[in-house]
Amino acid sequence: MGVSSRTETAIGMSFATTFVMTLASLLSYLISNYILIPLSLEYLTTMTFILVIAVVVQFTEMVVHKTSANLYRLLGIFLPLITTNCAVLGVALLNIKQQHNFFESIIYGFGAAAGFSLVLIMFSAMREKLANADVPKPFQGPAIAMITAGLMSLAFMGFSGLVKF
Amino acid sequence: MSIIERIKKGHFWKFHGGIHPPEQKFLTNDKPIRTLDLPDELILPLQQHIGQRGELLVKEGDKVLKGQQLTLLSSPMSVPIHAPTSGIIKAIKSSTIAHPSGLSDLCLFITPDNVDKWQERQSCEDFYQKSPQEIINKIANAGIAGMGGAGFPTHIKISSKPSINYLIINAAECEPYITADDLLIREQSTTAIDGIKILDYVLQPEHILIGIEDNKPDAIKALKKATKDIKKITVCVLPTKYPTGGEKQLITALTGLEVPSGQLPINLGIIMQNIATCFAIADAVINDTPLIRRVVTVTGQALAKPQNVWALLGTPVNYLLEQCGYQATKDKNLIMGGPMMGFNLANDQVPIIKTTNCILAPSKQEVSSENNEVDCIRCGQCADVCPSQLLPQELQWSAKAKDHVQLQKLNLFDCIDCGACAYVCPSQIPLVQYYRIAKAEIRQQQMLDVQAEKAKIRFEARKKRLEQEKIAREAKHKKAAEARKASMNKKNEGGSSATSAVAAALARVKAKKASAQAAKNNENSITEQPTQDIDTKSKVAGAISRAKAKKMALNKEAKENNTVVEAKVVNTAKSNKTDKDKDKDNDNDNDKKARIAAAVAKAKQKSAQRASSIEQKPEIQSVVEENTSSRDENKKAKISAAVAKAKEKAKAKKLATAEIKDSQTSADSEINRQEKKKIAIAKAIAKAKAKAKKQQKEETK
Amino acid sequence: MAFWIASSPHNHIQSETSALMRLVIYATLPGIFAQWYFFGWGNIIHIALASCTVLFAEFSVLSLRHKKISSELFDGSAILTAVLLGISIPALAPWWISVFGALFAIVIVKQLYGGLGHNPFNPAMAAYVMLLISFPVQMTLWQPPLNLMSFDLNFQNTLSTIFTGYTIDGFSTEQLRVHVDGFTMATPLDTLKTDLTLGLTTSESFKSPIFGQHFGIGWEWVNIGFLLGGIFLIIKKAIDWVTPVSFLISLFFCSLLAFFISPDSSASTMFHWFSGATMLGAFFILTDPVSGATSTKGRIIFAALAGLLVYLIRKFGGYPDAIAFAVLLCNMSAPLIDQYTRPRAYGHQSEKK
Amino acid sequence: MTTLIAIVVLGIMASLFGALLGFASIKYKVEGDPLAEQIDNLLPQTQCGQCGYPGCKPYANAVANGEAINKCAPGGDDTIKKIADLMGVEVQPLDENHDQDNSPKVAFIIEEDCIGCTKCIQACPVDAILGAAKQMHTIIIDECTGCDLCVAPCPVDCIEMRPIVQTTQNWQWDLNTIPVTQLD
Repeated sequence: MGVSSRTETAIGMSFATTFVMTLASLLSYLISNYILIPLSLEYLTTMTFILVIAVVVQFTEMVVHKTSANLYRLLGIFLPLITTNCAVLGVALLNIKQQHNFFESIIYGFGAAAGFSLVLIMFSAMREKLANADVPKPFQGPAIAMITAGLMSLAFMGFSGLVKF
Repeated sequence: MSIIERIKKGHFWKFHGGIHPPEQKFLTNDKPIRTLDLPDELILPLQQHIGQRGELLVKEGDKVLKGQQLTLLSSPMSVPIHAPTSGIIKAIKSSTIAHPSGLSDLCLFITPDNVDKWQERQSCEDFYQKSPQEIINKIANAGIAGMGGAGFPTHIKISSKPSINYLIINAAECEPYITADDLLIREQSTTAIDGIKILDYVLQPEHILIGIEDNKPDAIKALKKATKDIKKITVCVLPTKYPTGGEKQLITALTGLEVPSGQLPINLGIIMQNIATCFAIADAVINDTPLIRRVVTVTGQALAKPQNVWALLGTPVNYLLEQCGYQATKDKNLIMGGPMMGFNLANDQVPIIKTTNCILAPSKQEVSSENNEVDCIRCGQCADVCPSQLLPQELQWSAKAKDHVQLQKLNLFDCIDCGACAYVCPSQIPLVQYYRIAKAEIRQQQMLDVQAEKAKIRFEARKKRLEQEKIAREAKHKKAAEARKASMNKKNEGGSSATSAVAAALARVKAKKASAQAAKNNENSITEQPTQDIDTKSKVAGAISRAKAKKMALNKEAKENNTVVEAKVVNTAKSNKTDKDKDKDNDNDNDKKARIAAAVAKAKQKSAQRASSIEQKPEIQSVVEENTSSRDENKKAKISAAVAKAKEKAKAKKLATAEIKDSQTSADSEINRQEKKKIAIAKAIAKAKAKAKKQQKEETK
Repeated sequence: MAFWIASSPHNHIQSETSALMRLVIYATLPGIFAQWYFFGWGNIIHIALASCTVLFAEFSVLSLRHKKISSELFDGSAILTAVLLGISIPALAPWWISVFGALFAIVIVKQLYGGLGHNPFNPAMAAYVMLLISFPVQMTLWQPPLNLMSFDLNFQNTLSTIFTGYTIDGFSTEQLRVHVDGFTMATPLDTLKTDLTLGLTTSESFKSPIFGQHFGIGWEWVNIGFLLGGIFLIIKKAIDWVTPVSFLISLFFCSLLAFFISPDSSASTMFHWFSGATMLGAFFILTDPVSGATSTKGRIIFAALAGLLVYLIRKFGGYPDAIAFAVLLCNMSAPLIDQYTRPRAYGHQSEKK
Repeated sequence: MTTLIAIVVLGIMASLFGALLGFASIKYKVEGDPLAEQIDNLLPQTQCGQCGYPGCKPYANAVANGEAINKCAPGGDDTIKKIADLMGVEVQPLDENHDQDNSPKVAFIIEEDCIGCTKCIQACPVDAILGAAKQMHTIIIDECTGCDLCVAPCPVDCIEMRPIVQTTQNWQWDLNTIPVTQLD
């Protein structure tokens, strides 16, 4: 919602998220396979992953701040909030659950992030268009954006059953 | 060269988009150009073109001859105007001008004496005798500005001179209804071609292309006949499509080149002139006839006799309509220019100006006045017809949302206002209107940004200056305090009285003012730091006079007549000053001060003059005296002299008030130092205040 | 005496949006006729139902929003939505399907976004997708073509079925769908898909009576009807030829490619062209300018993407026909496509060349 | 035992990550705050001081440090909106204390009444008033920002703010004067 009102920020956010997700799935894979499992500390998985994700996000934030102050400002509070994006943790956990190997994990993380990015960017482009639309007063802003998101998910239902395995 | 080969073969390029509105040229293109009788009154707006208006040379009641120059070519971007006939200048006042806004501007009203007496003319049969510069000057003085629509001063266009590849003569006349150029070519092709020859001589282009649409067969024939002996000139017959006559579109159609955004055709080595302008050039150079008349298509189905006419500049539109048999309807719909890009007139007293090529009086059926705008359905037809390949509908969305950043990203400023998009729009959205508003808004925003930037710089310069001043002042204060202490001690011995204290305070104030003035000089030198030569000085002077002029403009409505006289005064004053400029280069500080004094005095004299113009002369003298006397003396002396002089003047009382007030401020700062003085000064202040109040009251009375 | 002041240009081509919309509606007639001929009255009843609903919905919303009711209500766009929806709904679907769909299309997909010109999604297709997902049973109540039916389905029977679920004689919708041979009917695409999952090859599947001599009895004629209407629109310059052509070519290549790779499990290209709602989508839905891409280049990409998606979903997806989904997905990407396909404006050097 | 291992492992990991972040924070340190500069660019630069700060730059600095964004009267709602966009905060209406019309104006000295006190010159933040002591002053219209700071100090009330006159040069196409139905 916050970053998807403009394509520019959405693209920035997408890159940040992709970076975080890929890196997080990589790290979590390593940690889980080389630290937790040997030490039979699987029950700590979720906790460790949260730690990993938080670190990666912080790191990303610093990098973004350094490399593109403008983007940093535009993303604002939403950059650290990637931490709470369930997709990130979900991907990391799913990686473990589905017993992906190292490369599968990375690709899985990257793929999920790419999908997220695509939707985010599309959504932002739509919202830019909507900004000029003559939306009734009570539905302006987030309301119509939510409706749009709903319609988008309708459309994505078309892909159901697409993956056979 | 492939381009020219291609042109010779008659293959041209296509520009994107374009439309084919009903031409309606048959209304007027079968009748010869009619010469009209003199109207009862001619209204000449001082500004008829892009740029600045010239300075007025005549005043009310003057008798002028036909062709007499009325305004001065004062700045490069100005174009003089000339009397279209002999007669008397009845009035100089503001009146509605030919501008889409329907606003008023300063106009000359000439009552013709029906003698139509020419001023002396020197016709020049062989212009090759003259130097190109002479010809350019001639064109400039003949008041020729582009006659196609925009009215860009011609002499500027042709005096920029890198190597010119193409001189393009625009005879496309793509707007519906208009046949003025068509008829002009048919009837005056020789003169028009002479004009092209003159341009050829001045510009030395490699090729000359005449772009004309194929819906004017007679004109094409005439042009071909007239140019068949001239190898350089190619008559290029283009398919009819609106807006072929647009500058950029014609260039693309003829040469395949595109004018880069934000640049002028000259950057591609191309110069374009309208065919009517060529005719005017020839008339000016060969016959010494300034631009005082033009062909105007008076057309539309609300007219009984639509026809092309030779209209003197300044002819009111209603006279033209009358002559062409206008049947007025209840809602008058008059369009100056063509139906695509012309604008509605707010009243029919508007005069014909240099850029007016058509007066359209359509019937209700021809031009629908209804507006059935509905929402855009993004059908994209506008994008298909846009000659600039923009996305009109996206522009429209952004314009409605006032998203200026996005508008600029979508290249709003490459829009040429041609109206093709609005023409085809099935939702009947007045797209051009939205763009115009958006453009104006963006332009204003940019102006404000520039202003803000300027203000910022000035503010920062001032801050810096104030800081420096403060340091200087502190130093001075220290010194003064010490001196005072010494003197105070003496006085204390003798026993102090209130009056002497005030006197001392006054003296101090004077000293302080002197230092302040000195600081002011410094400040001037700070603000205009590096080069303290005449240039900067004259800039200051220029700024003052500019400010004056602006202010006068503010006052204008009320005091139209005064303005002219005042302008003259400014001129004389200015010339005084320039004389002075010559003999003083050395003493910068003094010089500057003298100048400021002069400027201020000038202003004062003006205000005085407004009250009564009798005192004018002695005042000027006094100013001159003041300047000359002050020049050689040192600062302090000068100020005291000035003060003295000021005291002599009628406003002495007022000034005294101010002085006491000043003393009050300065005294304030010293209160805590001298306990004893305090009471006395406070008393003085109270007194002064009371006095000041009283005087103010009197003044307001 | 008043002086009329208006902004230039003062001339106008005098075309109107409503005329354009009317033209499009006329162009659907051949297809509707074919539908009527082969499948009976069902779709026409649905179109009528949907039209009434949209007019009512449009009227309510417009009056709520204090807009110009007369001009916007009859600009034809709402009716067009109703027609498109009515065409796509299975003929024997219950009445509330089309009513509900039409309400959804107008109120949520169109008017909530501000009405004509502002909706990012095609209302008819969004409504269709919504119906398909929410009421999969009712939305797959496809009947066999009339000549394959074991019952005589006249106007009254259809009407009764739509409103009550039973014919006048008391047969249920399920019974109606039963084929002469006793099979339950589905669309050709459905049949093919089911057969393929059952392990049959394409040629084996084509033996099923629904395919008739060519690709499916009735369906090919319906498609041809819409094709004719579409060509009429292109000739009238009401729609841009780029979109349908690009879409059909894209679909053609996708299916051709698949056909070459495995002819056994892929339908022929012509089958894809003339079955389902291909032609309707190509000429009437994708060309909807409001929810489509703007520039020519954008339209090519837009339609080609639609073609690809249609094929993917038809071939691999869980839904037999994919036009609606593909259209929505493309609608979604249209703004993005637009942003990256802006034509080079005059006097701006293209950066890529 | 396992608990101990868990604590140790987590501790090691945490310290490792901590070290990484610390390293990153040094390596990717960002100097300066460009925000104030950007805000300053959005302000109208009238230097009017109506916000309670001596000029636009100080206000920009203050906004960057958390001052309310709705104190710039000359900029009006447009400026507030821009700053809000920049800062990523909600748009607020103009501070009530400053509610006034912000149509463009310039100061104008009524020359008959001017006594040449130079008080306005001292007040002008952009040096747009020209004149010397006991000489009549005048405004350089091009430089005047319309801040009206010179009005108050004038002892004889000879300065007034006048709206900028509309001429063909600064005229804008206006939807209101031309009957164009606007749809929203």
